[in-house]
Amino acid sequence: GGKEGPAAETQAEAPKQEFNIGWSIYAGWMPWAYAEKSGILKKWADKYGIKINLIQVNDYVESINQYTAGKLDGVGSTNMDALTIPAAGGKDTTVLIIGDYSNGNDGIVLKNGASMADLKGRTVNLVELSVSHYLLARALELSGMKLADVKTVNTSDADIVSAFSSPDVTAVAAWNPQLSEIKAAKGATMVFDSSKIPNEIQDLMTVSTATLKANPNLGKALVGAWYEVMEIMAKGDAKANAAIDQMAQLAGTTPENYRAQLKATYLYYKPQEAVAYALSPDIIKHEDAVRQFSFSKGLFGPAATSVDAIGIGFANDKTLGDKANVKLRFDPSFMQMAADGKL
Amino acid sequence: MSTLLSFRDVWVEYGEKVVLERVSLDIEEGSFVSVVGPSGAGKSTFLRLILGQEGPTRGKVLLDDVALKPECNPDRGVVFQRYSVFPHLTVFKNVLFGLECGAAPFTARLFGARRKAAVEQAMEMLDAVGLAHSRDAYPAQLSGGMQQRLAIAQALIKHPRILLLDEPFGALDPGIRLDMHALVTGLWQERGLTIVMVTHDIHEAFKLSTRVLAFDKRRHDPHAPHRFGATATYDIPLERRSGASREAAIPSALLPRPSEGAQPTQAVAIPSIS
Amino acid sequence: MSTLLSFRDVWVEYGEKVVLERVSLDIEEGSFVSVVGPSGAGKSTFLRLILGQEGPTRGKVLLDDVALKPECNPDRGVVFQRYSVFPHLTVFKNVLFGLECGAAPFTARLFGARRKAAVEQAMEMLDAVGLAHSRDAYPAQLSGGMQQRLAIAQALIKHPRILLLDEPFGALDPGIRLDMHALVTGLWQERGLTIVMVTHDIHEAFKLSTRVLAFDKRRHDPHAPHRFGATATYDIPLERRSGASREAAIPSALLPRPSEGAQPTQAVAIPSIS
Amino acid sequence: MTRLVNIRPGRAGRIIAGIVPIAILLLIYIIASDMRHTANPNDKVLPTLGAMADAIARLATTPDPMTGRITLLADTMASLYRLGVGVAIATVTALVLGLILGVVPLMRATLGPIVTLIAVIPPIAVLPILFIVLGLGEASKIALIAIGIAPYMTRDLAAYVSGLPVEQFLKAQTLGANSWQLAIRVALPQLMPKLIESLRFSMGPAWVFLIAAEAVASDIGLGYRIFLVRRYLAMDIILPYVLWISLLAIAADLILHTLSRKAFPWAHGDAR
Amino acid sequence: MTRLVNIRPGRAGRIIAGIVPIAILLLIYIIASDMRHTANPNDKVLPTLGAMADAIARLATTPDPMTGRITLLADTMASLYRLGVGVAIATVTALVLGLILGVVPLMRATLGPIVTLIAVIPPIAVLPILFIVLGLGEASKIALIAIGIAPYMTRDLAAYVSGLPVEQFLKAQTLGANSWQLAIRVALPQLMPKLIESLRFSMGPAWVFLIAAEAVASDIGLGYRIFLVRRYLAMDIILPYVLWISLLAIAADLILHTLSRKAFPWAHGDAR
Ligand SMILES: Nc1ncnc2c1ncn2[C@@H]1O[C@H](COP(=O)(O)OP(=O)(O)OP(=O)(O)O)[C@@H](O)[C@H]1O
Ligand SMILES: Nc1ncnc2c1ncn2[C@@H]1O[C@H](COP(=O)(O)OP(=O)(O)OP(=O)(O)O)[C@@H](O)[C@H]1O
Ligand SMILES: [Mg+2]
Ligand SMILES: [Mg+2]
Repeated sequence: GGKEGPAAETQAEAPKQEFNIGWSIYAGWMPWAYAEKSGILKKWADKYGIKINLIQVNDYVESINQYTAGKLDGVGSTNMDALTIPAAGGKDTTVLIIGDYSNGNDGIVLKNGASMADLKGRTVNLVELSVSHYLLARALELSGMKLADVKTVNTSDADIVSAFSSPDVTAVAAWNPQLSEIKAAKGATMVFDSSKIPNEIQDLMTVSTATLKANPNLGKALVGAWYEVMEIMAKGDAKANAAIDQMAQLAGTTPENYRAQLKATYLYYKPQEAVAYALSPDIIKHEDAVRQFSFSKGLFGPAATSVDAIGIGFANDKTLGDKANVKLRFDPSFMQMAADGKL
Repeated sequence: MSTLLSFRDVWVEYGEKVVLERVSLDIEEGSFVSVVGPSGAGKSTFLRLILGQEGPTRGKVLLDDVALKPECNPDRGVVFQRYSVFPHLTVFKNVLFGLECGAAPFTARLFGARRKAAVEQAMEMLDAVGLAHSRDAYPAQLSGGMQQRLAIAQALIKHPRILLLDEPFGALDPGIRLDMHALVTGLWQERGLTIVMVTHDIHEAFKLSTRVLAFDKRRHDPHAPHRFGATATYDIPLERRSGASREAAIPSALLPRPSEGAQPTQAVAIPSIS
Repeated sequence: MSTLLSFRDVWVEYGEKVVLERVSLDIEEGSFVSVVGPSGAGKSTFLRLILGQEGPTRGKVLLDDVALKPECNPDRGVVFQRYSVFPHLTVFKNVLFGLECGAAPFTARLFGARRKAAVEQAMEMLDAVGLAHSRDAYPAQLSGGMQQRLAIAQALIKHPRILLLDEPFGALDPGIRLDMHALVTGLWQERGLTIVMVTHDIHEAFKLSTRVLAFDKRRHDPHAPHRFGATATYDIPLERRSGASREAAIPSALLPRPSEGAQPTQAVAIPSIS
Repeated sequence: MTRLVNIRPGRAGRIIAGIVPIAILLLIYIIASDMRHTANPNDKVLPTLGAMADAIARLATTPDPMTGRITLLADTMASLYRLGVGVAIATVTALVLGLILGVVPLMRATLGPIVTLIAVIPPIAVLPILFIVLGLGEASKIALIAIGIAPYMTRDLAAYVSGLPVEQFLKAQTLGANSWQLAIRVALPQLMPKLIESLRFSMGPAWVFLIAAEAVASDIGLGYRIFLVRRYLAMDIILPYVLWISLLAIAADLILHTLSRKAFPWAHGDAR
Repeated sequence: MTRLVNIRPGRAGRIIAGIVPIAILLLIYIIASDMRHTANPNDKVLPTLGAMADAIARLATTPDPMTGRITLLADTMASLYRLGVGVAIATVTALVLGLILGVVPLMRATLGPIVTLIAVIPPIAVLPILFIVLGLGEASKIALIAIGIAPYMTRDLAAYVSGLPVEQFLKAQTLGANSWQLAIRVALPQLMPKLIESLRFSMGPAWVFLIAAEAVASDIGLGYRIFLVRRYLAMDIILPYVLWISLLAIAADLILHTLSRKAFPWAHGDAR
């Protein structure tokens, strides 16, 4: 049960050889697709004597749900969804890699409007209860408004571009690649983007804590593969360009479009940077903002009576919320190994 | 009596297949013509020509010396073996239907005094066929005989000059058939109708009508049975006969089994093939 | 001849409605029993009891002095007015069906020598009913009369002791009806069958059978017509009669119209109501 | 021994026999849910019956603090409205088109092929076009339902009308009926029970399209709620909602069936 | 003047009449697309025919540099495989269940209610559950198609079998048939043409479910591609894909229709 914490689950899980890792198409997760296609992932898996199946899921939420239901051992997730879906569902989850934060990849776009002030009273189309919703809440907060000042309409991410083409839609909050299409439309103005709230929307690789405890090799292989791709991308040479072109192709878009998305993504190319952030007090501040929003929208479920109901663990035993019910753990130790070259 | 309908060298072909060939005959006003013949001989096709459901491939069908338009019209009423009444209307409304259609082109409904007059007319008609007591039943609740009575009432309310019957009693039990014979004969006499009836039952044909047409192929190509069509091979006038003498007029070739019925004692009229 | 079937104070009720009441009678082996009566009198219900399609509400139906199980079995063959043959099988396969079912419980198909024997038997049967030339046609391609011949062939191939016919010729043309009469009479005599036939046609009943049962209600409550059931109100033996004498035995009450046919000149047998 | 095909359970027997498999399914669920909750008390995938009851009681009785409306009720009303309007439009369209296509050979030749083409286009594949043309409001949701089911219904009804015995049309013409009267007095009334039957078959797809439309862009509705709470895997809400939709669908089917029996007795009597 | 209902265009007339509305629709599209491109040369909503032809030529001829496969071909194969397997499973299930439910009254009483319950659950609403139970592989996509159409087909077939004239079952029993023989020799062969008809009606929903499943979890397939490029509003790919799906659907329908006519001539002859 919950009071015994992860220890009980750890005992339940036996070491295994094969792992399923889910991901969905998004600028910050395309390196995983490249890692697989280029054989880098297999190389690292072989090195640790395991097999890793990378499974593409078209619908992002479905990938998180699958992970929560236990069908996947790990999944590419944002910090907010990792908290509100698996962690809130009692699935003890470890953040293995802090890949990037959205640095403009999420934004709010208006028709016939130039600033956040013009948003007041409008109807905003967005994926409700997603990072877009969070972005909107933060944007309103920073502009001295509240969520109650706008009306929201839940709109599927696949259809948000065509939604914006419709005359009766005048405000949307979206992420890339949809955001870049929306921005490009005639008469569209982006009035807020995630670069104004750095590090609050993070793209992570999360894995089941129990699985990771029983199979530390999974963590090592994933982190090793990830930072090898990061190294290739960071070089900026022909190989990096080829890799990025391939990622664009895998994302179903043009290299130019994908590069534009990457620009709005602050990738922690070097493990040291990510570790430094994970150890800093900022991370606690950022996660606190996310959990406050999530709780206020009821995303912790009907049983949660306070924002502290679900604990979030950080390096050096720091926590937010219920220490006895820590379900989301930022664990920089594997990234540290990469930084130390010990993989 | 005067000639009402004339067939002038009429051919009906469906693609390669010749169904009727060289049919030339006149039908007089007030006559009761029965059409007999083997299955596939084109009896229904002949009726369809008069009805206007289709036109001849060659030749002409004249009504009052005017070429018939290939379209059904209220001057020719029809009763089929099945599907002759509307299953969604009660007995009474089935009869009223014809009056409503004629009088109200757009709504096909009558109101007020006109409706009252129509209702009376319809009730009289139902009385005439003995269905007044079933006025609110749906056809599915009627027996086969009652359905055919209804179909006749429905057709007669438009006062057609010609009533076409395509095996109207084929699906009825013998007892009920007798009733229907009496009914049709009575109506025919009262109303001065011209009736053309297709039947499989040779005795029925000879019992009821003033003239019997037998359709059959005159020529036969065993290798291509569709090459030749049928025509009226016998044309037997019966006006002045009655009772047993009628039965006696049946040519043996028309009887279903030679073991039964009378021998051909009379020379039959030569079919009027031009 | 010995008693084959016995009805002992049989009642059939559907909920409130009494269809048959106090039916008690014996049917002898080798007899040809016709059942007549108005619509709804329970003629088909009577047949269903013998068939085993349903059981009596009260009383007993005995076959060879053993109570009948309410289930159809090959010792009783049946021909209905419609739906008696399988539309998806050719003529030949319709007849073969019974042989296959009996011989191969699981596959319901025969192979090799057994199939050859069955095929021969089936062809003989088709010959007997005059359908050998149509062996590969589907039922929809046959005329109504041919379909009923097929149904009879199909039933007889199992050598049933009793053949049940529910208005088998009701949908046929008179000419074809005569053929069928000859066929059934022939088969009945050749094969020593016991036949129970329901018909609407009183003349047919008196022409073909050795005994005519007329079903009707004996009591009538005009306010609750369903309260009383029908039973055999006339039970007329005809074994030793023939031809015109048969027709003469028809009680006038059974004739469809009093204006037609013979007068009741003979005292009729008293129905055997216990 | 009685043959298997001849064993006919009575009324009580049928009810018990029908309940058994459903009860077994329920039992399997309870056991599976219990197992998952033993392993993880916060499990979201298979909520306990109690949790579902709580969730649904909350949604069905407590007004939403933001809107002041009772969520389940508001969702149901919104969805039923869309479904009702969409189905009504489809029904009227199909009736009119089916009648025209069935009665007038010339129109059948003209419009038949394009109706077939539209019928085979999977509507969810063209959703973007629908949004662009009709906007994101109620119109596009209603249109998806209508476009989703109308072509099928139209073809079904047209086939039915052209399958009516030709004798009826001939007879009506000998009774003086013109083309219009043939349509409204011969074909239309006979089409009505078939329309209801076609509608009953189309209700399943109609619900699917409603949910699909609400999943795409909405702020209220049964499908909206299911796809919204899917974001945090609130199966304790999803499952009762699915059950509720099923009950609504069964109720709609019963209503249509009863309506047809009451309104068109001639179509349900024993055919001769 | 000939009544409207009596005008019957000939063969050539029918073809021309059928093409006209489709041509008009195409023309309207071309004009609308042209107008939008005049206003905004980069318009994505209504791509020109040329742009669509380019896009589809690229997808249909150039192998994907990464996988070495031709995208359109690979998508089509993947989708047809899923559709084929899903429909096959549904067909077999519906045939077996429909036969059992139709022939054996006891089984109808037992399984009828649960089949009805499953039939009314909108499959899209339970997609999350399906993926959780069956994972993200081919199984769940195939299952959505099968679950989406099998209950309807089952009910349709069961109703057909229990509607067969009781005389046939009685007759067969008097010919010595046992329950099993009734099922396989009387009911089954007569069910086959109805099965194909039911299948033809179910192909539309089957495509919808295929696309819905591929939209959620997939990395190849026609539905996947449509939803992938939907994010960029790449109508130049979406529209040809939709047209392609429609053509596949029409082809499938024609094949099934022909199959039925060839295999079961007795079911298509004139009924007496
Ligand atoms: N529309 C048509 N196209 C092709 N052939 C047709 C058509 N209508 C009738 N026939 C053929 O024409 C022939 C005559 O048909 P018709 O119905 O007139 O015969 P009938 O004498 O009425 O036969 P029955 O006694 O069986 O009713 C038949 O061989 C039939 O198949
Ligand atoms: N399963 C049933 N449930 C209720 N009533 C029934 C049932 N079967 C028959 N009946 C009724 O029993 C009565 C007798 O029916 P039956 O079919 O035996 O009459 P019949 O003499 O064969 O009539 P017909 O000459 O019309 O065939 C009818 O009133 C009929 O409605
Ligand atoms: Mg004919
Ligand atoms: Mg009967």
